[in-house]
Amino acid sequence: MTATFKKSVTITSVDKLSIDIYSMWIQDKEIVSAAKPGQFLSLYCKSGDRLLPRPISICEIDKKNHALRLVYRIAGKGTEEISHYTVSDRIEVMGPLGNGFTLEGKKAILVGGGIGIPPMLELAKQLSCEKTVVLGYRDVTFLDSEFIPYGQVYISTEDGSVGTKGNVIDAIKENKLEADIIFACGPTPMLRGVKAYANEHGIKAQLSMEERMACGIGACLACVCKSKDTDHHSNVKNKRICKDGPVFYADEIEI
Amino acid sequence: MTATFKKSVTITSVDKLSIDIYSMWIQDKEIVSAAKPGQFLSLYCKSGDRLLPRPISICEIDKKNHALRLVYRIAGKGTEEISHYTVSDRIEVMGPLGNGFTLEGKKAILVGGGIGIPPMLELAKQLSCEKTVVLGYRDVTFLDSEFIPYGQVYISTEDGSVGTKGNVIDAIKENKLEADIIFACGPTPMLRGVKAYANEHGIKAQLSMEERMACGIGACLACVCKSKDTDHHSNVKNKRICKDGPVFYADEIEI
Amino acid sequence: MNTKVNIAGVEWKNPITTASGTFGSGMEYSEFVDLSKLGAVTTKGVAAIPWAGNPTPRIAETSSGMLNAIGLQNPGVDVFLDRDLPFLKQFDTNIIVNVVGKTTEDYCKVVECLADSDVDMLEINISCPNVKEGGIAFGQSCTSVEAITKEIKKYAKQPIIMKLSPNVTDITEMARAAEAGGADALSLINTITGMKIDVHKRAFVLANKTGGLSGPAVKPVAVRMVYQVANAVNIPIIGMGGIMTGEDALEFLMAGATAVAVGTANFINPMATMDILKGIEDYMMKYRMEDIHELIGCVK
Amino acid sequence: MNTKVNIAGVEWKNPITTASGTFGSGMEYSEFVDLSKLGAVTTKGVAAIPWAGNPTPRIAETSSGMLNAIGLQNPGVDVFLDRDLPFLKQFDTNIIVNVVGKTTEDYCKVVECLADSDVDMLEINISCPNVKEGGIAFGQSCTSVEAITKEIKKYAKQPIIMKLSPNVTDITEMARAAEAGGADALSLINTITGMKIDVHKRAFVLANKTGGLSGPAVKPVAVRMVYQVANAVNIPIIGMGGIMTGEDALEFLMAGATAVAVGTANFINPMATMDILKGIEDYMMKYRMEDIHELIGCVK
Ligand SMILES: Cc1cc2nc3c(=O)[nH]c(=O)nc-3n(C[C@H](O)[C@H](O)[C@H](O)COP(=O)(O)OP(=O)(O)OC[C@H]3O[C@@H](n4cnc5c(N)ncnc54)[C@H](O)[C@@H]3O)c2cc1C
Ligand SMILES: Cc1cc2nc3c(=O)[nH]c(=O)nc-3n(C[C@H](O)[C@H](O)[C@H](O)COP(=O)(O)OP(=O)(O)OC[C@H]3O[C@@H](n4cnc5c(N)ncnc54)[C@H](O)[C@@H]3O)c2cc1C
Ligand SMILES: Cc1cc2nc3c(=O)[nH]c(=O)nc-3n(C[C@H](O)[C@H](O)[C@H](O)COP(=O)(O)O)c2cc1C
Ligand SMILES: Cc1cc2nc3c(=O)[nH]c(=O)nc-3n(C[C@H](O)[C@H](O)[C@H](O)COP(=O)(O)O)c2cc1C
Ligand code: FES
Ligand code: FES
Repeated sequence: MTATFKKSVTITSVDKLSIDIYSMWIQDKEIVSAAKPGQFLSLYCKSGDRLLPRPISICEIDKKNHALRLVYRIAGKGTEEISHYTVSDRIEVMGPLGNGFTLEGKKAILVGGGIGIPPMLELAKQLSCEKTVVLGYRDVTFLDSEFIPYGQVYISTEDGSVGTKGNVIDAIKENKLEADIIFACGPTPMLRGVKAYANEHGIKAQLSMEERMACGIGACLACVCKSKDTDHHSNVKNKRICKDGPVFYADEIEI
Repeated sequence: MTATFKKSVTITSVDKLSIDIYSMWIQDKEIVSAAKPGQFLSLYCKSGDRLLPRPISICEIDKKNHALRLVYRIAGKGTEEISHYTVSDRIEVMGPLGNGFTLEGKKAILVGGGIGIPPMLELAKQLSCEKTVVLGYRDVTFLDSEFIPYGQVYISTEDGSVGTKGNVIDAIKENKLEADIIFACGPTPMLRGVKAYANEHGIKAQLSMEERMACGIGACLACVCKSKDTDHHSNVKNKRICKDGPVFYADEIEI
Repeated sequence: MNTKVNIAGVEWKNPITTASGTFGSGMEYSEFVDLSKLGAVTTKGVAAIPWAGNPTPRIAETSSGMLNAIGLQNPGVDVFLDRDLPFLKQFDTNIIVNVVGKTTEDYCKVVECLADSDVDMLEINISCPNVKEGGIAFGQSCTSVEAITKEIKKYAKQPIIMKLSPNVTDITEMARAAEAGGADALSLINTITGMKIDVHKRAFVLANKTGGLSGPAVKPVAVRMVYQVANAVNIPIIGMGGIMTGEDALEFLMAGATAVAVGTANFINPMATMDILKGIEDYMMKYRMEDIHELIGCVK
Repeated sequence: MNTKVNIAGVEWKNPITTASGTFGSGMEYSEFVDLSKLGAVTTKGVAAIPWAGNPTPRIAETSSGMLNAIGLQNPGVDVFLDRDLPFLKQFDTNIIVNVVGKTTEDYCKVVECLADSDVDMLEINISCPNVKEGGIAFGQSCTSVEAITKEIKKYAKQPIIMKLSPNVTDITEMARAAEAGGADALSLINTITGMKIDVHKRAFVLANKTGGLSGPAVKPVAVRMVYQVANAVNIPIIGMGGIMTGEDALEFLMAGATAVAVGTANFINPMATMDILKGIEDYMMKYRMEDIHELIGCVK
């Protein structure tokens, strides 16, 4: 069992990456020592009327400086609140949570869609095999240049303003990318597309899933997804995204 | 009708006066122009679970700098939150509220008890007649030295550590203070004592009252006190502290 | 863009009114809000004779809510007619009087006194949890809801809005009973009975022990009840309970309310009614909606 | 300082348990809390067979509260006995199993299966608002509360705690019915039915449309109901609903609860149970109280 911590940590840097996308580094020795790509943190708001945690993926891990990067989009009141925090402010977090990606494969495609892109960055850094990166956006890109050191980066945009016009699968096809494994995080329709693509090509896929969470540690059963087989823990065809995921093999789950 | 404003204002100075007593200056042209001694402001918390205003008396008015001073005690979660605000933070306020003291009399005693002391300071500054000041504390004093420019200051403490041992009435009696009017703000037992004393001596008294408030402007009827006669507005023997007060003549109300 | 709604034959220029008891008779808030911009002003409860209300403390703060036990203090219907109604008539808005009583006769007396006045609608408060007699007692059984509605309808010349209590097992039964009794519209929710204890004083915070919970804390319960009632009756609903923003109001409209009332929010922001109206208008603009009726009951 | 309480013959080392459904079977939280320091652990609802629960989204945030419509997903009583019970037995605490069913027979089957196990108490959930059959339906009429309590008592070897629903007109009637049926203790409140609408998607946030409201938002309602019930029955009460701090727990004890359960707070602070216990102990220290019984029901 990996260690999980609930504590107040210090924000050491804040950047606005795009119109509603923010990047933030936090510092904490314990959490950072335990953190792996694909895991996430639960962030807690200060406003007393917002009780539930905001799950945010780990975007980068800097073990040397005990620092960890989170990149998030303002999606509602909680992330809006967090976007006002500044350097040296403290924030209550729990983590690292979930299982993270399993580092495997010889030739990988890392697929990130929209706000599912951040967790792919630390994965790109840690995954030592041959790899290409495919990033899907609606229009404005972010974080894409930071992937360049780790592999060839392909981009798709819905409006075609950058890269392939269409979605990430269109980009994979257009660029005839090959792999024995796909790692993906993004909106459900994208994950569904990746699963189908992997299936078709007989390759493995690890998908990072999303659902509304309360406990973040597997106790409340809020965040389940449908599993193909009866799950060992639940004894029904449900898996807990926070605890058994967020990363699942595509063939374990129904999406 | 005096103007009332609801707005966000800037905090221009913050001081800790005592273990749990804070002083804060805020700046706003409109509110300060309208403010009178004995009136109060409603302060609103930032934490979204705390809805109701915290009524705080005006302690000093600096018309030249459009500034206004509030002195408050940490009494619960709201004042605790406000005590963390720092210079240049903004705070949502409504005011000035209530009627304030009527400046009158030839020889006045200004009586403040505990956290009822702050509003007496601006009154002391504006009241031009002959006056003495009587301040009652449990033990540790605060704000007392600031009254010195405006009149002789007498102190009572419950434990006798400073001035008269006992309450403000004990101090008035011990020092044989005379007056044709008493202005008072403090806990209800003190106001009751002042009313009785004024009655005995056949002099007027203006008392500043306290009650839990919601609207702060006379609409919700949360903050009433009992009046001697049927009140013009309520058509029953109730007066609204926020709107018809907080200052009442002692003989208007039952306490 | 049309924001007009029609409640029981009365046209409102927009779906916003004030929740009874949170807006006095409009006077105090008129310093902050142009009352002519409201669909309607709903007054504090008015009784046949002046009521002194409960002892203080009458309110307490709770997480995202507040408890009140005002106890329906009011100057009585005569003062209302002589002073408050002429004041309200200066504005181009509908006037809804919230009616309270201790007995059915009390209610009917107020309704009669107002029958020939310039009041546009009557809201019958059979759901106040803070008075010993009357109030909520009338609102917690189907038979009494139907009976009092029927009786009041005999005296009323204006459309009757029955204000329902959330302190019931099945709100749809009460709604149907009111409809069966002849109610022209319904309003809900009144407050939920609650209590707060001061653990340091080891005493109730409210002099009345219990009070009515309002504010954002109750919104999910209110939206649920409005949805259930909208699917149970054929008369229009005025929804309320914790509306602080335009989006909150939209939840009630989408759940099936034809109009909404703003209560506790006035205490936090005296311009709340106007901000909420603007929020609705901005939403309609953003999603290019021509008519507010496209929103009413659109979530099934 | 004595913090021991006795609920229906079972001694708890302190008055703190976990609210069913918020603490799994203790496993996940045991990383944060030494379960031996709890008066009791109350498990997620356990049914006769595995239940898959509702579709997602199953939760939504509301002001100072949350809605859940988990739908009682659980692995069934067999897995509970084989896996979860042995885990819990490692700790020096009482084990309370929350029992759910769709029919009276279902409930009785679970109770029978647990009769000879090492479970200390059974909490019968007749108040879940999130399942189509059973659940709350049993908890909203006096006759059915009394009937199911009686029936379950026939099979139970452990003390029975009937868990009451707040979604009723008069909670004291339900409490008296449970007492008449032979309940050994009561727990309240379960969640209040609520709804949230996503105005941008124009859809319910929860797949189940409605969910149960919990958290600080409901605390005033919960304290009120505990107070009412404590004054209506002679069996002990486990109070819950929005307890986040020691002071919150004290409100329930002072209102008449003999013990308290911590639910939603666990999600915000996994150490909540321990912090709350410490809050109570600090309070007793501050006011020089020797025995927690000085607090129970001290506000009248
Ligand atoms: C495992 C995981 C990893 C994530 N990683 C990231 C990331 O790296 N960057 C990023 O920007 N976003 C990420 N998200 C989505 C992020 O959690 C939501 O955008 C965020 O919680 C919205 O909060 P809010 O207060 O702004 O919105 P509100 O709508 O005000 O939130 C209300 C409630 O709904 C929940 N909620 C709303 N949207 C989502 C959502 N999409 N997923 C889960 N809960 C939601 C909130 O947590 C909160 O409890 C992740 C989600 C999960 C489950
Ligand atoms: C007209 C008036 C003038 C005041 N002037 C001052 C002042 O200058 N300095 C000062 O320190 N205090 C003053 N008070 C008291 C001050 O309002 C309370 O101490 C403060 O509201 C407590 O808030 P809290 O959040 O810390 O306490 P909490 O207990 O958390 O507050 C909960 C709720 O109760 C209300 N409340 C609690 N105590 C009081 C109280 N004594 N009076 C009114 N409402 C209360 C709060 O406003 C809030 O709505 C004044 C009160 C009134 C009515
Ligand atoms: C201080 C206060 C006084 C109230 N007085 C009345 C009243 O006189 N008559 C009535 O029908 N409802 C009364 N209510 C209930 C409100 O009209 C409304 O139903 C309830 O507060 C829910 O709306 P809100 O959450 O927006 O406040 C009162 C509520 C408050 C907070
Ligand atoms: C996610 C969640 C799941 C719940 N599951 C159950 C359950 O299985 N059985 C039950 O009796 N109550 C269940 N409840 C209700 C709680 O036990 C408790 O009665 C309620 O949440 C009020 O307490 P709180 O405000 O402290 O959470 C659940 C509550 C939540 C939030
Ligand atoms: S959030 Fe509680 S089980 Fe996943
Ligand atoms: S606070 Fe509303 S009338 Fe005084």
